[in-house]
Amino acid sequence: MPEMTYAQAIDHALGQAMAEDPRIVVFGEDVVMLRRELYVRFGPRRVRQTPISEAAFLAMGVGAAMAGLRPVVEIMMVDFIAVAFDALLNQATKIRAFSGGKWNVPLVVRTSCGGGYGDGGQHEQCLWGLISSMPGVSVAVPSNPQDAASLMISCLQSEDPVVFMEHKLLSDYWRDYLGGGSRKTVAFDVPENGRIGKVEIPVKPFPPGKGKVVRKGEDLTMFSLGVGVHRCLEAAERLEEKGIQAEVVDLRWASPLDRELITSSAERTGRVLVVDEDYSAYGLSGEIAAVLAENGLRPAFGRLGTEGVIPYDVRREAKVLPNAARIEQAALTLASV
Amino acid sequence: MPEMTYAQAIDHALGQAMAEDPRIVVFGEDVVMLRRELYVRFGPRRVRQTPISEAAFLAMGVGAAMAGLRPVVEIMMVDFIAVAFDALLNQATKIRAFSGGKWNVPLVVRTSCGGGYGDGGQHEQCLWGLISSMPGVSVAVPSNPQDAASLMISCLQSEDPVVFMEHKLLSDYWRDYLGGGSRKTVAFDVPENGRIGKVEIPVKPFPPGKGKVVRKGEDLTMFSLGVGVHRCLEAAERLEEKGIQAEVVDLRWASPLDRELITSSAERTGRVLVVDEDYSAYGLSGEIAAVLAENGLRPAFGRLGTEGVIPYDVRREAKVLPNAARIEQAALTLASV
Amino acid sequence: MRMSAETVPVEELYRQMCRAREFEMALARLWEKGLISGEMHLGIGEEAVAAGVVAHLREGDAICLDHRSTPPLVARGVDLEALVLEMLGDPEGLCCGWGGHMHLFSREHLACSSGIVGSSAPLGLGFALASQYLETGGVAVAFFGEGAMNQGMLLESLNLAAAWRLPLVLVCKDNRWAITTRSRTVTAGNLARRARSLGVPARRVDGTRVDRVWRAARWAVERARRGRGPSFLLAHCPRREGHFLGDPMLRVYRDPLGQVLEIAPPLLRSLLARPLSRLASRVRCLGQIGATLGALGLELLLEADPLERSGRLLEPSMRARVEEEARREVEEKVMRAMERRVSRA
Amino acid sequence: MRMSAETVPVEELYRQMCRAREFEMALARLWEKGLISGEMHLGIGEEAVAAGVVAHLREGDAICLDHRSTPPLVARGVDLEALVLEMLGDPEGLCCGWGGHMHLFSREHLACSSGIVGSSAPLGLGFALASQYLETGGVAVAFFGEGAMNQGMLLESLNLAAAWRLPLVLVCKDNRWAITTRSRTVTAGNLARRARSLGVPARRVDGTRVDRVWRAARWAVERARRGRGPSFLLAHCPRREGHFLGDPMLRVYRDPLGQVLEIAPPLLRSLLARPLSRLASRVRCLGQIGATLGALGLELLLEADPLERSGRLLEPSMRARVEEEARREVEEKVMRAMERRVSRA
Ligand SMILES: Cc1ncc(C[n+]2csc(CCOP(=O)(O)OP(=O)(O)O)c2C)c(N)n1
Ligand SMILES: Cc1ncc(C[n+]2csc(CCOP(=O)(O)OP(=O)(O)O)c2C)c(N)n1
Ligand SMILES: [Mg+2]
Ligand SMILES: [Mg+2]
Repeated sequence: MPEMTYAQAIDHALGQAMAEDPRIVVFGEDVVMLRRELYVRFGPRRVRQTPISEAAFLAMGVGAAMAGLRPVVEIMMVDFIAVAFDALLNQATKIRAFSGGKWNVPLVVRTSCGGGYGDGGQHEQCLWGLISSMPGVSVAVPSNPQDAASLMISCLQSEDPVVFMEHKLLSDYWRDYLGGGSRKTVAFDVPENGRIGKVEIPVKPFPPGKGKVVRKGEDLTMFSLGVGVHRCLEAAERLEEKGIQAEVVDLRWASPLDRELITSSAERTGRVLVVDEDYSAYGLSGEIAAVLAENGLRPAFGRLGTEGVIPYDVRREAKVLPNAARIEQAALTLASV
Repeated sequence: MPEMTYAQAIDHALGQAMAEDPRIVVFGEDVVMLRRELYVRFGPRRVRQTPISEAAFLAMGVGAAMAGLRPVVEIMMVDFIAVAFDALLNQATKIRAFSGGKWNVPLVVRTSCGGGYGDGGQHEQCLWGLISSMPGVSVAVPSNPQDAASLMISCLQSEDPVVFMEHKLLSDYWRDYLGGGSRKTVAFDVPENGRIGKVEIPVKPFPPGKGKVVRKGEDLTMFSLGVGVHRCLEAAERLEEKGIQAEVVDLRWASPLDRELITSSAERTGRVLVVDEDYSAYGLSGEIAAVLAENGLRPAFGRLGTEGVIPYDVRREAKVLPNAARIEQAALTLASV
Repeated sequence: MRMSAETVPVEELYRQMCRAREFEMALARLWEKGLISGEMHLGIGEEAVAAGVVAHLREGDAICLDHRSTPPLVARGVDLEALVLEMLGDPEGLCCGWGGHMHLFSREHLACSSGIVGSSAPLGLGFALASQYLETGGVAVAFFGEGAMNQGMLLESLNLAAAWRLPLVLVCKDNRWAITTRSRTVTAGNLARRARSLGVPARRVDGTRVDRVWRAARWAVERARRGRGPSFLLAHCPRREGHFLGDPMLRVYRDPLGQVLEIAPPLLRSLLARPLSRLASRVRCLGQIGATLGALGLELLLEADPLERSGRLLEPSMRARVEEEARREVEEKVMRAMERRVSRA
Repeated sequence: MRMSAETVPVEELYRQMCRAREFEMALARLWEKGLISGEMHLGIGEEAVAAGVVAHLREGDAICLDHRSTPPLVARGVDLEALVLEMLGDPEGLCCGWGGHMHLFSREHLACSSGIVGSSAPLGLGFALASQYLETGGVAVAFFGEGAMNQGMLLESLNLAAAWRLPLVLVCKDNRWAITTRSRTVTAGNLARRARSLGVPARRVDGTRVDRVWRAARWAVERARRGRGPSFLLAHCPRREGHFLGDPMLRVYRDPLGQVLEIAPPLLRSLLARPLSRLASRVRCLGQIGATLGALGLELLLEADPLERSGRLLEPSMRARVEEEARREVEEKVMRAMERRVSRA
């Protein structure tokens, strides 16, 4: 099992799949440079650079998928999907139903998300809640290299639209591009196990919608995604020192949610804390609360998310995004219930 | 108190406000005909027809609001907001924060929503959940003429972006346009008290984010919005015959939610049923569940929403959208807990 | 590029036009009876454009349609019974009753549609890309109205099709109206030039003359098939049944008294709303509304019916035969569909 | 329309250019020191465009900016200390540390910006609409890059501005690049013609010559002020500091060895990935990447610095004085901002 960075793992999985399946094509802005290794390996027909026309080229992905290709369409940052939202909301996710189940759209939207590097509120959003509120789309949010590789394969095998979200803080080239790498004067709070790790080769898919218990515990369960998982693990360590055993669940998919894992873990620990880098309201924490409640579970419940616009100032940003200290605090409050 | 239809009430309130405040301008597609009474009264400078360029003209609304106007921008159906989503997600709702609180965007987005007339899955969505998942925007969803008029005034007085959603099934001209009025051969299931009613004049605003108990009961609470409120009331009548006293809450605003009313009513009845014409997942029902849970309330909980794409076939459509029979059934199940 | 008239398959083209017309008139009747729900947009007036373009397509070619999708689907050979049943919301319909008239999909014909104005063009890019990539020699055709030419994703698509040299034919059906809006009042410049400036060669054509449409489309489709990239056809055609069935503006002509009694009183109230300032301006606005209605009425009177104009290309007896055959075929199919529906209900 | 050179306020224009340049160089140093976070896009190379356009604005005029917003803000007279403090994320910054370099807002100057490519144009429509409606005689200016000219909302905005005759000046800063993409490879047709076809009169101008920009902008702003509607300026200018600070493509030139050692091995692996088919094609792709880097390098070498070119319009001693004054002013402001920051930290 070779060691790879998070970004290498994704492109490795993509390369593996492209070598096997000639229907896979990749397009988006700047992909010749961003995916230069795939470009050199697979050529200009399969890795193609677009104009800054997200609305047109995301819908082009929908059409191409209907026509039999397996497009991987890159939206550089998930924030920008707003200009192309129609392709997801009214086309990609509707066509299986509209055609009476006769036509499907195997489209992978690859995008980056998340903050922690000081870009401010228009470039650091997560939006997995917003996207998951549409029926008909799956949303994968890997938190480490192995998951990133395997979830990419899962996405490429999906017969329906999926959004694959790469967390910028875990991806070396994004950290580098977005104001990091060329200077030694900034340091980001990058979770080591998210940044780099062993990846099994050949990469195998993980089942869609399945999360994973990444830390066992009896006193409360933390549910999270992406970088949040690492923040939870950090908090769990601290809580352990205080005699609290926190379970940490990496949901891996914002949609479909792993209802079984959510209910079974919550039932066991009796306390639930949702840690969500995305906006709190109308999001992951709400959906988890509803899943618990409609299954008749009544754990103590708390949630930590991003409230409102993410500030530019890195000091305030660090306080606004869920961090280990805030998680610890929230968990202590919950544990005392 | 004159009697008005739902649509008359909205335009009456808008006309009242336009007469008082010259900063209010209205634009969107076909507004010369759709708002012809306002057009004749206030002229072509204040009621202006746009090209089919939602992305540009919704963002134009943002700029105009920043420049001191009070634009009411019409997006014909909320489904179409997908092509203009950036103006909401990355501009309107961000600018107060981005400017350090120094600049605000008093923008009213007026749009229609909802189904029940057989137009199918791309034109009957509600999407109040999706929109409420963005911080920084309020969402008003009136269920009757008085509320429609008063909430329109509240929206026009807001210093920040609001989305005003007019339910098509309650609006006579929409019912007429969308395949109804000119033929006597179709009948829609239109709630009478939503369609027409008395309106206090001059119209006064209702406080933002405040819902209303529209029917008292002790056995369970139904929370809903728009047409759903009437479906709940219908179900509540039937439940009464079976000895169950259902409370019905018209939330009026999808955002901000009336947390106080939600918690106080749920605490009293101990059973909660969310009835939501919008998609179930990652929506209103989840947010309510989270509000309850984080307040330490553990009522029995159920939800009824739209699962997946709305079918074209009116018979299936009627089953998919929450109706009195489904609500009654769900309430009975809850009541037996 | 000009070819002699003989090569135009006029009979076949006219047959497709008649089939589309008969079919949509049947739909209108079903709609009036309340058997079809929702907004029903007919393509009556667009038959020559549909027939003239679709005639050049072969297996593996794709069509992406807007809210007036019936005529191209009929011309493309989609089963009429399945279409009727779909309109009725029947589980045996083309889309099992899930799509309805704004969302008709036939995978077998690579035909899709969408009610979001402008979206047919970027969806067409996708089919064109697949043809280019798989080297099938296939082309994609996107149909849309002149109102859609102001929708961003459509403008983006013109550029992208040109930049990538995609085999896409963009067909703009210019009926001058977008619902109640006269498109020229909100559209700057001219649409053919607009397409050219985005790198797409363009031709204008009289969309009521099927022979002309056919020739222009041959140019466009052949270009695409030979790998020479996208092209744009601007076809003028009338909007004979208003925006949708039951169009309130059309009703003013068809039921003047009823409509005026309904529309006029509130307008009068507006005219006289207090404070009674700016009366002159108000009168002007009222006049504007009248002028818009007037323009619509005038066009209804003056604009040619493509069936009339294109029918003249055939000699009368043949024309009558073609019309009769189309009428019978459609009648039969609709009848059979209704029977299937009833027998299962 | 041509005016004699004397009327161009060259000294003032050059002063604004120098202020912008000095200011951004100071920002670059702060960024290198790690005091400014995130992606920092400088407008170095765009100073003549900023100065030449903004010089025509007066109170009540609005500017809508993209991700390279500093030069126009400096030229517009926004307080430099507040700007520095904002970049540092300070509560006393222009936006209290909430906006940062991609989201700079000054209500007092009716200045806004956005990091979403293309959004400055439709925001500009709104300010222009307000001016038109309130009859203030104000105009709005939207700045954006040539890459943004493929974004749907911007194309829509051109049409809408023309259709409504809004007092909007659209300034396209054509630096030929969009991040790592050579814009001409993804853009069809020509941009001035594109604007014209959407109803907006257009002029091209050498964006390194502030006098020419000033003249073209006078035409555009005057048109708008007189109610004659929108106009489009296509100003060519160089991108001297790459896409953003620390641009990896630029680093190839500035630190060739380090970068090649980092980039080359994985590319080599791709070149030789099994199965080893299509080697020739792979070599060609590698060459393509090299060619893109080469084009960037060549432009860096060959393209004129607008300060160089515009500075020649002044006589040397005056030029030196202006430069010195700008340098001092900026140095002082930055210093004072740093002191304020430190004293409160
Ligand atoms: C994005 C979007 N905006 C608005 C609408 C509402 N709408 C439906 S058809 C139509 C007019 C379209 O005009 P045109 O493209 O000229 O087609 P026509 O109806 O004239 O055939 C409009 C505005 C829509 N369906 N989608
Ligand atoms: C809608 C959107 N898509 C993509 C991006 C990412 N992005 C930021 S700047 C940029 C290039 C813009 O090119 P251009 O408009 O020419 O401006 P320049 O950077 O050359 O000044 C891109 C693609 C974005 N910010 N917004
Ligand atoms: Mg039209
Ligand atoms: Mg550029």
